[in-house]
Amino acid sequence: MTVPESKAAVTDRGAHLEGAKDAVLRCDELIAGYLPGVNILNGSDLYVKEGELIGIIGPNGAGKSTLLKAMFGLVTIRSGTVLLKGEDITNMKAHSLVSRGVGYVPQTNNVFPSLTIEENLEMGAFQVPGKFKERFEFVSELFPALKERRKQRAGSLSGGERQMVAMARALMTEPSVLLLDEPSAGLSPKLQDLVFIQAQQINKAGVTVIMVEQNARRCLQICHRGYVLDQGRNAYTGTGKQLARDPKVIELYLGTLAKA
Amino acid sequence: GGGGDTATQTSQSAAPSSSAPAAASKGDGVLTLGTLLPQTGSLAFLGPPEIAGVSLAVKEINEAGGVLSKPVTKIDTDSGDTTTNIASQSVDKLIAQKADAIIGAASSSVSESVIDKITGAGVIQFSPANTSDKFSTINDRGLYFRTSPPDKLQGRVLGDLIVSDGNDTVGILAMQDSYGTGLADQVTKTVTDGGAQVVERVDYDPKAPDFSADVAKIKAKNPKGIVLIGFEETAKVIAELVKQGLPADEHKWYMVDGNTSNTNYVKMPKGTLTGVKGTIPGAAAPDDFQKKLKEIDPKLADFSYAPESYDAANLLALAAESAKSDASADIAAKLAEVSKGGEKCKSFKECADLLKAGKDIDYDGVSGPVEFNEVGDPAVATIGIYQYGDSNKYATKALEYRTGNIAG
Amino acid sequence: MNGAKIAVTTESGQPVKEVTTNAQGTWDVPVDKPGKYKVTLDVSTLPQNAEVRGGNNVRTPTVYKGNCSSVLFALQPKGAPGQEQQQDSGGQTSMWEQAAQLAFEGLNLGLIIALAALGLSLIYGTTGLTNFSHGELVTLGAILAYAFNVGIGLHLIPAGIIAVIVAGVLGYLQDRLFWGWLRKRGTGIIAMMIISIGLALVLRYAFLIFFGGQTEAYAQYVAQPGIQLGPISAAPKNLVAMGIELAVLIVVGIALLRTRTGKAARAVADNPALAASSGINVDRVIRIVWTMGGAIAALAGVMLGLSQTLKYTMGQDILLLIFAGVTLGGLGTAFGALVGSLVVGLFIQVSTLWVPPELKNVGALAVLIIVLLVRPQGILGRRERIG
Amino acid sequence: MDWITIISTTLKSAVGVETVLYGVAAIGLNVHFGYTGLLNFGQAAFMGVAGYGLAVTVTVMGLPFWVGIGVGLVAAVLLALLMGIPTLHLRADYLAIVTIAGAEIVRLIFRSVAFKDVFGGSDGQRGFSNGFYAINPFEHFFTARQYGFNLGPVPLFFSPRQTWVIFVGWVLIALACGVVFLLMRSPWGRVLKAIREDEDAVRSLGKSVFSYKMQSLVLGGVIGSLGGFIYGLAYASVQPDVFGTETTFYMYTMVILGGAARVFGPVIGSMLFWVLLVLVYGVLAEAVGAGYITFMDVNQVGALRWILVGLGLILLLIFRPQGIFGDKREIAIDAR
Amino acid sequence: MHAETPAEATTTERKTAALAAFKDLAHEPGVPKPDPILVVDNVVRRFGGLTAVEVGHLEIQRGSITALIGPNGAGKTTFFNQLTGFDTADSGSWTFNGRAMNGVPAHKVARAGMVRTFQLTKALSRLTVLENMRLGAQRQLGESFWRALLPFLWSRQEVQITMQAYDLLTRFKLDAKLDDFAGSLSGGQRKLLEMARALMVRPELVMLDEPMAGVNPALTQSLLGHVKDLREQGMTVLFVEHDMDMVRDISDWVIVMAQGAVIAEGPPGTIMSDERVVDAYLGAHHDAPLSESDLESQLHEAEEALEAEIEEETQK
Ligand SMILES: Nc1ncnc2c1ncn2[C@@H]1O[C@H](COP(=O)(O)OP(=O)(O)OP(=O)(O)O)[C@@H](O)[C@H]1O
Ligand SMILES: Nc1ncnc2c1ncn2[C@@H]1O[C@H](COP(=O)(O)OP(=O)(O)OP(=O)(O)O)[C@@H](O)[C@H]1O
Ligand SMILES: [Mg+2]
Ligand SMILES: [Mg+2]
Repeated sequence: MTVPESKAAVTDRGAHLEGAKDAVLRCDELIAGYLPGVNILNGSDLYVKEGELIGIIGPNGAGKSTLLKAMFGLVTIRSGTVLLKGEDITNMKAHSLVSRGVGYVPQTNNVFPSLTIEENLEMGAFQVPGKFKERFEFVSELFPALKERRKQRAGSLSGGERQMVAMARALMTEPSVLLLDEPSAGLSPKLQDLVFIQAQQINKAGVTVIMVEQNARRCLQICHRGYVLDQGRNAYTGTGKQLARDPKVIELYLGTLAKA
Repeated sequence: GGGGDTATQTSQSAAPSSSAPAAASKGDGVLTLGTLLPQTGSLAFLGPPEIAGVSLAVKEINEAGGVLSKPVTKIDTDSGDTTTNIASQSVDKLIAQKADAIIGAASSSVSESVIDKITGAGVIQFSPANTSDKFSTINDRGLYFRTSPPDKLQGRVLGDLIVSDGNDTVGILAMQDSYGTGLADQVTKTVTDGGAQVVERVDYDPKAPDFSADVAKIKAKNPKGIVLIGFEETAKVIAELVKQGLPADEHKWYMVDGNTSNTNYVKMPKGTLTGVKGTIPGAAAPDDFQKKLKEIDPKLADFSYAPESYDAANLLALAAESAKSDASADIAAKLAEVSKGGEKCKSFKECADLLKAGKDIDYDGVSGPVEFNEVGDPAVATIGIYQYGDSNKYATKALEYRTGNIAG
Repeated sequence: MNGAKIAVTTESGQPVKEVTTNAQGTWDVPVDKPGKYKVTLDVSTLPQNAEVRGGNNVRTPTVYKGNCSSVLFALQPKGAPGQEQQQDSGGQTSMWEQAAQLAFEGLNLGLIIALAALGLSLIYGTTGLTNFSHGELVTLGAILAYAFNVGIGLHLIPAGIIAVIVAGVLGYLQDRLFWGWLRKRGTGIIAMMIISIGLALVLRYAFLIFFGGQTEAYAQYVAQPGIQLGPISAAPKNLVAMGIELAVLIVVGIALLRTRTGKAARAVADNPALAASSGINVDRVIRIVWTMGGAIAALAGVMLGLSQTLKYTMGQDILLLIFAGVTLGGLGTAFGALVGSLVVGLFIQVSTLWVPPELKNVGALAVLIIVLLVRPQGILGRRERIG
Repeated sequence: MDWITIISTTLKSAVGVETVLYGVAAIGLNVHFGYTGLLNFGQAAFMGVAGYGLAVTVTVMGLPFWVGIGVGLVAAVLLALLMGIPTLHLRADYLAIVTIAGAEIVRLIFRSVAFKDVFGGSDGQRGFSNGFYAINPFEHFFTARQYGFNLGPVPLFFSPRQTWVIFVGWVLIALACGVVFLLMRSPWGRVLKAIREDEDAVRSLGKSVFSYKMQSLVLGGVIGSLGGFIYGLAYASVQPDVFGTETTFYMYTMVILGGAARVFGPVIGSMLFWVLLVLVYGVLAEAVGAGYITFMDVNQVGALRWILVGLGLILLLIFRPQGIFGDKREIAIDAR
Repeated sequence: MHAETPAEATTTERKTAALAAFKDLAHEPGVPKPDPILVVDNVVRRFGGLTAVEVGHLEIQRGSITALIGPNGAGKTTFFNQLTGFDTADSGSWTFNGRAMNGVPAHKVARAGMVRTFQLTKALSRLTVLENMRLGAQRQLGESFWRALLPFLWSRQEVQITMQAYDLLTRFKLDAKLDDFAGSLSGGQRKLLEMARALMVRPELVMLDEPMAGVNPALTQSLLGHVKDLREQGMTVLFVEHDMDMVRDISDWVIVMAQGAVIAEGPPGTIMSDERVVDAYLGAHHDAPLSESDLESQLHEAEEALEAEIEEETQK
């Protein structure tokens, strides 16, 4: 097989340092893990500029979710730094990040099962209770199913419905940086579209978005830049387009199914 | 001692059958008393007076020159209660430290759980508080004794008192353990024989958070006389009786040695206990003795079983003195002898002097005349009947004393 | 009763003596030997209008050496209604009155359990900790109030209030210094459960050292006489206490459901990581819960001490009932704890209509088992969805 | 201070009767809780019915010792079925309260006045151990008056009766550990462990969760009942309050101290627990007795012992939350 | 492309057989199949006022791969729960292989050969990945209490099971995680384990609830080959999935659910152009597979937007 020209770059620190100069959020050489002695992240670098939409893709178990959790203070960082608008937020508690305008949608366990949908969303607006009404109207427009069921306990919702609640919960605060961990998983195609469009629109409205996706092709379609993570390290970086066309990336991470 | 064998017999038979650590049966010249009393657990409130009783006795003994011319040593251990199972460990410790006799335990069930171990090691077990009738028949190699209040006699005296006060209907609230049920059985029998009727008997769990249902059962039968058998939880029962409208001025209350207290009810409104009668074993008003105990342990508030513990230590010391040996078997053989049949004496010093003079003695203790029968139980006792006044304290002068053979 | 003839014989029928009662209706027979005797009242010598209650005019007392033995013939007016009705008249209570009284007592006990259970449920809910030292927090409240009341001499009401506040502060400190630190270290909940057993031991025996093993009562409201309310006799202190308990329970319950902090507490209970992601300060919420839990447990202790007495094991003794209440109502729901505890309290008391009081907990526990068989998720609990 | 006694009693307690009887019952609990995830808070009741089964058969019915053992075992199995059939469908935390309740009911019935003729009320029953000591080889076969050795100046001796109980106890522990070891590395044990993690997943793979839980409950109950026998035989008596919830709590402590779901965890846990208990008390009591500690009197020593034991437990679990044998990785997974 | 498995080439007979079976069927809900393995009648499940499932008649063809699609909350998972005994239906009956299965407890359903996976994964956290897999095997001798005590009775079977597990794990790219606790797997890895474990049962009918949600596309692709392989081995596959590429690629027949009821059935091509399905489910963008040019233009848009923004920024 002949390899066509590849524009996606294998990660190189120089480029990272260059690009990260005026980043809103940047991670440098993060090392983190769950079990003592086992590092899941082995020095990942990442930066995102104001108003950018970043996609992170990679195989299962690569550490994508761990990277987001580490940035968000849910996994202890063993070494490396995270800077938010120049402020060192390494290992800062999640709730203080929320007050600094960071929002996060986890991949699993992303709703409060014993709270009703409405209460779930209320928790989303915990730090800005005054805005609850307004934001609630906003997310109910996105996901009309939620408004109908506002009194239903989230624990009894279907997988997709939970995903909607999770997404809506994060949108309650109008964050300036939004971390999304597989927001489209489990959603019907129609809603997947909606999620991607929404992510794009939120982004257009000035929110910086970092999105982990297994729906990699679509993610790369809409993102400005993408990272491919493998075994806790950045394997490739580049613009979405570069990555989506890179044969190596295609073979290892994207598959050919959708094109077939 | 039980199983029908006398103490003397056992002193010979004990040695071969039990292969205890050698030291315990040989004697080392120093009388070592171990206590196995509740420092913790559900009977923890009984521990301090009992321990103080033993301490007082040991102090007096040593002031009087000790036993076999050596001071008596005392080792205190915790018996806990049955839920914690630590008594057995304490016994191990005492045996390892060559105790000649172990004073304890307070609870019949704890005693049951360790009697095999103690007597199996050839050591005397001497309980100041066990009332379960099982110990009379238990196979104890002749090494088990007790000075505990004789509930048969007390029950009889109390029952008779109730009948002669003209209570034709009687309700009994008894704590549910061998002390409570034993006394309640005896009271029931005497009262029924005397022609009155026990209309309700409630055995309650002393650990229960409240006793309202128990009292409600009594209330439903509205008896003239109410017998309260138990320990300090009686305060709760009394509060409940007052609350549910069964006060002492309308119903006659009777109490027993476990709960006839001068400290437990003082916070109640004046007159709550006016006229209430209680029975306490022992021929003397407990005042003086209590004062001496307070010198040992100023924090003492309750004095249950202190006299019995005190007597137990004294008797053991006297028996050792009389046997001229501190070996468990020798002491056991003499215990019955020093308790009866001879010149009466009331304190260790007095008795020891008599012994030195070569006289036969009969120790009469604070808890009563204590005369051991062949199974190591007290055979004779004196019961004093006391009455409460307006201040919720009983007059230290008894209304009357009744002395009798426990067996009848 | 003057002039009634009484014959005393030995057990085998040998006559000993016959006597006639004196003006007070008493008599005396000296006997020379201990043993069983037979005492017969000659019914024909009784006044016209009297008879022996129960009809039996023979008594067989046993006389022991050196003791006298009393015999009693209770008389009643002749032609008085039979034995059965006798029982009902004369101040005795009917089954229904008894049931009403017991139900009242059940509520009284149930509300105290509910208070303690609420604290336990809150802490379990937010931290997942099965806190076996909760009983000791109840005792702590009671003993603190005792210290202020008897030790310092304050009236019980201010003493109780101060005790609750102090216990709240101690609850806060407990989390701040101990449990929070453990959570930060990543100690698992099973390990924490055992740690709570250890803590229970430490606290309980510290109480034993400082408070002693005996039972005590507060300086006020001891043995307060009851007032009659219909079929129920209740001490005024019980009524006031029940009012306070109910008010606290309802206020806290509603606060949990309605207030922001309450909802946050439930959110933390569900998923602490997600709660943090939503901007909730998880540690702060847990600390509030511990403060509340400690204070409410202390209140339960004060109320228990007021209604009963104080002892260093008082909390431990009701711990099982607290757990029963919490589970019966449905784990982690505040109102569940209330309902469950009331059911437990009621059944403990009311079941004594049928079972002996020594087994009253058996009745309540059996009900608990039966309820859980019918509703495995507890009375107010909800089933989780599968899949 | 009498260090020799302290060391001797402590060392003896490490292998003594209490260690054995709690250890074996804790092995049973480990089957329930450690391996199957059944929060059984009624393990003491299994000991109780076994002890009482033996006691009542021998003393009340006058049947031979071995029949008593049989009755005790059957009683334990029956209790397992009785507790299990209704409760094994419940969620774990509910199972806990139901087993506590069941065990309390059993205990309260044992100690009730109503059944005093059968169970002996609060003092329990005694006089059923003769059959056991009649076959004591240490008394009848060998002639030594005590068994053990001197460790330097420290004597470590047991009487023939104790030796017999301890010997039988450790044989039973070895057997129980052997059975658990074999079972837990078999597919049968795998199903139990899977049930601990997620019942629904196990169901979806075609295993009858109820049946396995029941087997586990019976097995652990029967092993627990051995502890009841040892108790009854060692003390030649049974008392109802021994078989209370507290006993179960201590067994949990042992299981977790040693490491849950580890074959030897409960045994080591039990040793540790009793050594802690005895050592602390020995040192304290001697220190107070010898006047080294003056700020407290003898009445408080018992209490202080428990305080220190409690502290010991706390510290052990803080610094080794997985227990002695436990796997740190497992703990990391279920930490919230 | 090269990624297609060799199985495709050699064993297409089953596929053709399945396709043949579906060829002449009417494209309407509840249509009878020539050789149904599962027949469902009038299954209803309500939660309070909400009717989550109300399926009139439905048949699943033996030896086929059938997809079950529908909007979120349509009742697909609930439907699975009813069929597999994890929840009790309010009414209805269904037969599996001619055997009535309503009221049968979950483990018996699985033993009868009908195995399901869970949408929200149920990893047995403190068991290793390998143990998770071994657990799935059926008729294990060592699962009986008494035989478990005698290892020689079951150790050989254990070896076989382990081989089988290795095999599957390698395919599912979990072989490196063999001895790790399942609780430490990532979200996607759990999905994979869930499916692999179900396959250990060697069921006749395997019901997968969103098996590929969260799984890396490259891996999905290689797993699809495996799913097709299952059909070749004679298994029937019923799966719920929102990934239309996958549905299109492997399913022989598609069933559409909405608001608890089956609203359409048919071959993938037809169904995906069905107007109602597009309306309720697929949405506008999904009417056709993304072509190279589509991709191109979308990327273009994105790039332009980005450039515009950067420009904006620089202007500021
Ligand atoms: N236990 C329950 N209580 C109340 N409502 C429930 C319960 N379980 C499911 N539901 C509701 O039933 C509907 C069907 O749920 P189900 O999980 O079957 O949907 P689904 O088709 O699997 O959706 P998804 O594609 O999002 O997984 C949903 O609206 C859900 O909210
Ligand atoms: N709680 C945990 N404890 C221990 N290890 C974990 C934990 N969570 C994840 N891991 C390990 O960390 C690695 C990375 O996990 P992570 O969830 O970050 O992967 P991911 O890239 O998000 O994968 P996916 O696409 O499947 O979600 C995995 O190998 C997993 O085994
Ligand atoms: Mg992930
Ligand atoms: Mg679903």
